[in-house]
Amino acid sequence: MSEKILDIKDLNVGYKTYRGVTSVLYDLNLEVNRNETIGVIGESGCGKTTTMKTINQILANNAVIKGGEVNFKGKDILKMKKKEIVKLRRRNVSMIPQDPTASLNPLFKVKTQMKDILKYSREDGEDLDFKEETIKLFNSVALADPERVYDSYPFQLSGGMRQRVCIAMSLAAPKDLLIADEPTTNLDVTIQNQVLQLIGDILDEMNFSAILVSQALGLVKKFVDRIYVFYGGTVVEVAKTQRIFDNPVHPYTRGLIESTPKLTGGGFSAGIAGQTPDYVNPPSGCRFHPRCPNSSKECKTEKPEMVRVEKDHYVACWRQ
Amino acid sequence: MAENLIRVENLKRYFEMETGTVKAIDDITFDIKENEVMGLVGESGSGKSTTGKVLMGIHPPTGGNISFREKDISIPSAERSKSIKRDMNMVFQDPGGSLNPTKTVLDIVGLPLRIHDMVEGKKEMAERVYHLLETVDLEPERFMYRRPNDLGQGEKQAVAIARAIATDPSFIVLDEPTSALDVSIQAKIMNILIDLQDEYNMSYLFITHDLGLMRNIADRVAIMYLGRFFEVADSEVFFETPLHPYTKVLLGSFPTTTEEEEKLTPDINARGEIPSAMDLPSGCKFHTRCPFKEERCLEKEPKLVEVEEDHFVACHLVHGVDDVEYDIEKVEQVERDFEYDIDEIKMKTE
Amino acid sequence: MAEENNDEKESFEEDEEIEEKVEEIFEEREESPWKDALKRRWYRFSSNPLSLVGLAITIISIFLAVFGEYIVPYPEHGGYFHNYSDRFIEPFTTLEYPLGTDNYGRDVLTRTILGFRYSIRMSAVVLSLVVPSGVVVGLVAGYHKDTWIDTLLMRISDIFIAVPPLVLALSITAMLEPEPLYAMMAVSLMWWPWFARITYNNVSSLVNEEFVQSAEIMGDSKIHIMFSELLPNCAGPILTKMTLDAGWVIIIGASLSFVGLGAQPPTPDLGTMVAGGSDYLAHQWWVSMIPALAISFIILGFNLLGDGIQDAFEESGGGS
Amino acid sequence: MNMKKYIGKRLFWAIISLIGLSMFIFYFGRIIPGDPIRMMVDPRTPDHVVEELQRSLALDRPIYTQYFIWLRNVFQGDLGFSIVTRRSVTTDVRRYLPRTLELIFYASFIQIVGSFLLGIFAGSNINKWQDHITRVFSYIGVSIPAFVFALIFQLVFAHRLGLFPGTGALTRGFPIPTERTGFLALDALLDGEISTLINFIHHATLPAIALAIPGMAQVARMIRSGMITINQKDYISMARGFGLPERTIRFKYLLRPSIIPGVTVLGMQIAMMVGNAFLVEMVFRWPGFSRHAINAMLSSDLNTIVATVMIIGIMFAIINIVVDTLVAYIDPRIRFTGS
Repeated sequence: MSEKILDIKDLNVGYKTYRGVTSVLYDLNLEVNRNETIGVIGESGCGKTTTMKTINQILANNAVIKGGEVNFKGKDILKMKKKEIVKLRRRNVSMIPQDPTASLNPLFKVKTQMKDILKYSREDGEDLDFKEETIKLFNSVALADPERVYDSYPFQLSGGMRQRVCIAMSLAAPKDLLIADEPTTNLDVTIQNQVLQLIGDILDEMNFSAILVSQALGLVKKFVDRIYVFYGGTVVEVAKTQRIFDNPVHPYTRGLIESTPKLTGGGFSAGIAGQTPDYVNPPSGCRFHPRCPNSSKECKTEKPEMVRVEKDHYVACWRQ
Repeated sequence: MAENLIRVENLKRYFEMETGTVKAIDDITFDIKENEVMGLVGESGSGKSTTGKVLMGIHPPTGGNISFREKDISIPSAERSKSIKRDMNMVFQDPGGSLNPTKTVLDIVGLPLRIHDMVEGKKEMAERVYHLLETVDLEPERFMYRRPNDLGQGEKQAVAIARAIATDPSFIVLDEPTSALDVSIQAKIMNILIDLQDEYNMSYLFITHDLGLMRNIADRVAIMYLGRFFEVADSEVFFETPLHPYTKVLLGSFPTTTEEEEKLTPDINARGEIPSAMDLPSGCKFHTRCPFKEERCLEKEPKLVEVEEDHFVACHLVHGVDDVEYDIEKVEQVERDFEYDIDEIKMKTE
Repeated sequence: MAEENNDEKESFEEDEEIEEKVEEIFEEREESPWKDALKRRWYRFSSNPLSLVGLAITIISIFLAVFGEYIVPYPEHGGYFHNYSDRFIEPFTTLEYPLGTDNYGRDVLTRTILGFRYSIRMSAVVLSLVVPSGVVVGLVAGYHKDTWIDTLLMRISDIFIAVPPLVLALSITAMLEPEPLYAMMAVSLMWWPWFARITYNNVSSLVNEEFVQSAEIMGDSKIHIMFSELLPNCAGPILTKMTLDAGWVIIIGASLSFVGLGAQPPTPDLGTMVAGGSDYLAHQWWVSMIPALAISFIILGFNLLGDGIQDAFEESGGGS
Repeated sequence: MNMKKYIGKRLFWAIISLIGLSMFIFYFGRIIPGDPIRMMVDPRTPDHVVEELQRSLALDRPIYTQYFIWLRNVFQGDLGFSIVTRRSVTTDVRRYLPRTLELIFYASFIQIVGSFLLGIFAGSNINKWQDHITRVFSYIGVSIPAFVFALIFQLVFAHRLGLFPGTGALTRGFPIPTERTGFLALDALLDGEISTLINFIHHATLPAIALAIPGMAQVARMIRSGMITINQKDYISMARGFGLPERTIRFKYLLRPSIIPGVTVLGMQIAMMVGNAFLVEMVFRWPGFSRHAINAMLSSDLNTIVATVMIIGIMFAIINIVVDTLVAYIDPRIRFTGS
């Protein structure tokens, strides 16, 4: 069994709000093996960003970790001391942001921000030729006119270029785990495709494991080995990529695939009734039951356990 | 043949900025028939949203003219007659931004009824709004007196649609109505839109960047790039046999979920960034990113030519060598040997 | 085409149950929308104890301003009165004069309480003149953003903002006889631009919002858009500024009286009393200090209340 | 570089506002009922003085001609005749204004340093004791008018503790430095009279602090709230995500964006200080132009009042433009796109 880079066990996270403490992540389990790329699919408000930010501990300060473990190479991140977390961020985990415009400091040139990141991410950070290293990184992310980009402010770059700068930052030093949190949601369709191809090539060339987060199943299909489907702050289904498309078991996964409009036409499915759950007082038992077409009594009372459907294919649903 | 509801001829809309002129719409011509859904697809900066806004009179056109039921509406909405304003309406992209946060759903949906005094008194207004909320699958009891920030994104957009159909208009502009919604909620909203279109036999101008959505609602589709039409065709033709390289590139970038869809998505990618509308490239505007670029693409700008029945394309390659018959093999052959790889990009980052 | 619409119209009248349902909602409506909006605002307001302190202080100040003369121990000390035998009694030494007496032997506690009326009245009069006029100017200029109306109105208001308010107030009052009414008029004359400015900033940022464009294309009248669509959205910032400015106006008023341009002795105006007492500051500090602390007490109340109102209108959503 | 255009536009509108202001204040002074001269001078003054005054104020001519005459004189450096000092207002300005400017400069220095230290001190340890203390201080600073601070300081530090002189700018016996720049501090320095300089600063400290506190509280509050909002921005959590040390994040990536709201308010607060100077100079009997202007106002000396308003208006415009340039320097987006 290849060594597990990341092993999240029964993670529970909430946020302090004026309406009380929410319960967003709810007994969430997720694993990433060495050199494996997994996809995390879920709609807005399903807890995917909260999970990713728990991994490298950049949660908002009103976040409350209620329980669970986040084991990175066997050590639980939640129990790490400050110094260890900083080392984890520099050497082991890096993140490509969802909104490149908001992720680059508007008041500093790209070169200043790159310099600091290189300085602290690399062991030999102190005596690097920062310009040369940055230009090399910019070329590896196919940035046109790297000299100009190096010397300009973020607001002078297009959305696509800003995202490539963010990718270059995450490649500043070889890492064990790369997290890409909806890296192309804020980009135009053609640019989106270019950036996705780029991330795909990086994943092939460099041997680190990665988590690719997205709202659309189709987007990550070509790049990921396994797919986790998130709903209401927990994992509802996990399987090899192709199995999710061929044999979706959980009603939410099925609903998601059916509601995605097809190029071949055929009109729209009825979609999924209801709204995303309210995390201040979330639905009891299986959080999908208010929207589930065939929910029964025990769905409303107990949280369903993960049931094995076939090799590497699990689903959290009482009706299976 | 249903007569034309809307006629647009050589429409231009420029925005004067300090740093130069932005040619948002650069001479487009099309018409929308009664009870027809016309689709406008394109990336940001293509001018698709501006076209919707110019039709609604939010911006007056810089050139060309628009007529609605033979009446000229190339004027800002303030100068348009009340009957025209009653007969047209719009649903905006951001559900949160298009509803006044301090008003209740009753006030929001009831506003057009009040403006065109189609109701007397609060009681009749409440009844009409009750009925409208039912048509968009929102239980009136729960939603009538709610405020926008207590609604989910899907519910907000449903309220916006209820407001748009309140005066029983015959034409609605839908500017990316579901791009802010999750896929599951988007399907419900699209079903509502399609049912309303049949039930009230309205015409839509449906604007989106999502080809999957377009395929399932539009009768005819036009693809826009930097203010110009590149290809206009009926929905099936547009998706089954696309001709313009840009249409193929967009199709190629579509995230497919089923096998059948794979066949429709050619493996072609555009290069580089979308140029700024301030300094448009010479000749065909797509030549800076087109994988099939040729000499003539740089000099001459291709016109929108009817290559097949009701199928217009603006591309030299497709038009063939000047007026020689269009040869489909040449385009397919070029498609196959073009392979995207990373090193090639690095070398040629001109 | 037209016939179909008529059939639908008849169906409206026939649906009796719709009418009953509408009646039902009508009765239940009276309390629901206002109640929960108010509940939410109050919850956020009261979550910060300081705001409650501010509210309490403001209520006390207004109570003293209105009923002061009925509850003070020596009402006649408010006018021409002297009793040299009780001159300069130290505060907290006798029950008869808890806060001591001034140079004419008048009870400092009485005069300070009476002083509340002048300060609060100053704020009330100035704000009631300034807020409506400033808000309307800001609203009209904001809605007609970047047109000649905007430039004209905002440039006129800039004239009064070109100089610190105290300087202009002093100069104008100096040109008139030193009368509290003139002081109030002077302060109002140059205070409305501040409200024009804050309303303009809010309205001009809202004018391109889609709900305004939607109202315009539907044919809504300009007046209705300005007053019914735009103005309610500025209620929060305007109310906050009004409360904070109530304190500011009192400072300006007290400063004018301190200089001798406000209410003339023996009227118990707080500013005038502070000025009057400053000659004896070295030894009989309380004559000047007690009214000075009273001024600060009122202003502190308005500042705490103003911050509380700002929190109440803060639209911060819950975390997820 | 449209920085020049950005500043040019601000300058243009500032001048327009000042002209508008001058018209307003000039006109207002003239339209009040009653003969302004009679109101100004005491009844016993002989008639010939009254006529001379009337001629100098050109009250017989229509208002707008009077305005242009006044404007022409101003450009020639003649601010008109002062009833209170029986001399040209220009000489009064040259004599008193430097004292006020020195005080304002000293108070601004205290305010800037104080507010930034306090703001950062509170902003970097939110909801800890440092934060609460700063909030209490800022509420006090905002609620107590400057002239009350002046009185309190005078009472406590001057009368009771005797640490600072309570009044005036220079203790008797210290030689008045030769008049070179008109600024006492500079002249003393140039004369090498260090002890005079120190005495002068000793005198100026209490009024300067009294002036600085209200503004310091406001600016500190803005910087603190700025740091809180910026701390939640994506680019800060990204910087933490890359393992940058907290020190670099706080004093580089977090500090620069968060001081912008503070700096924009700074201009306003320094201007407010110029206003408060009127009262603080009165309390400390500081021989500045503001105290002189108060006396002129009390005896409705029109020319001095108009001159005061215009001088302070110009000072305010300069402060605003300096602050705008500072903000444009800090935020490149304004430099390049003017937004």
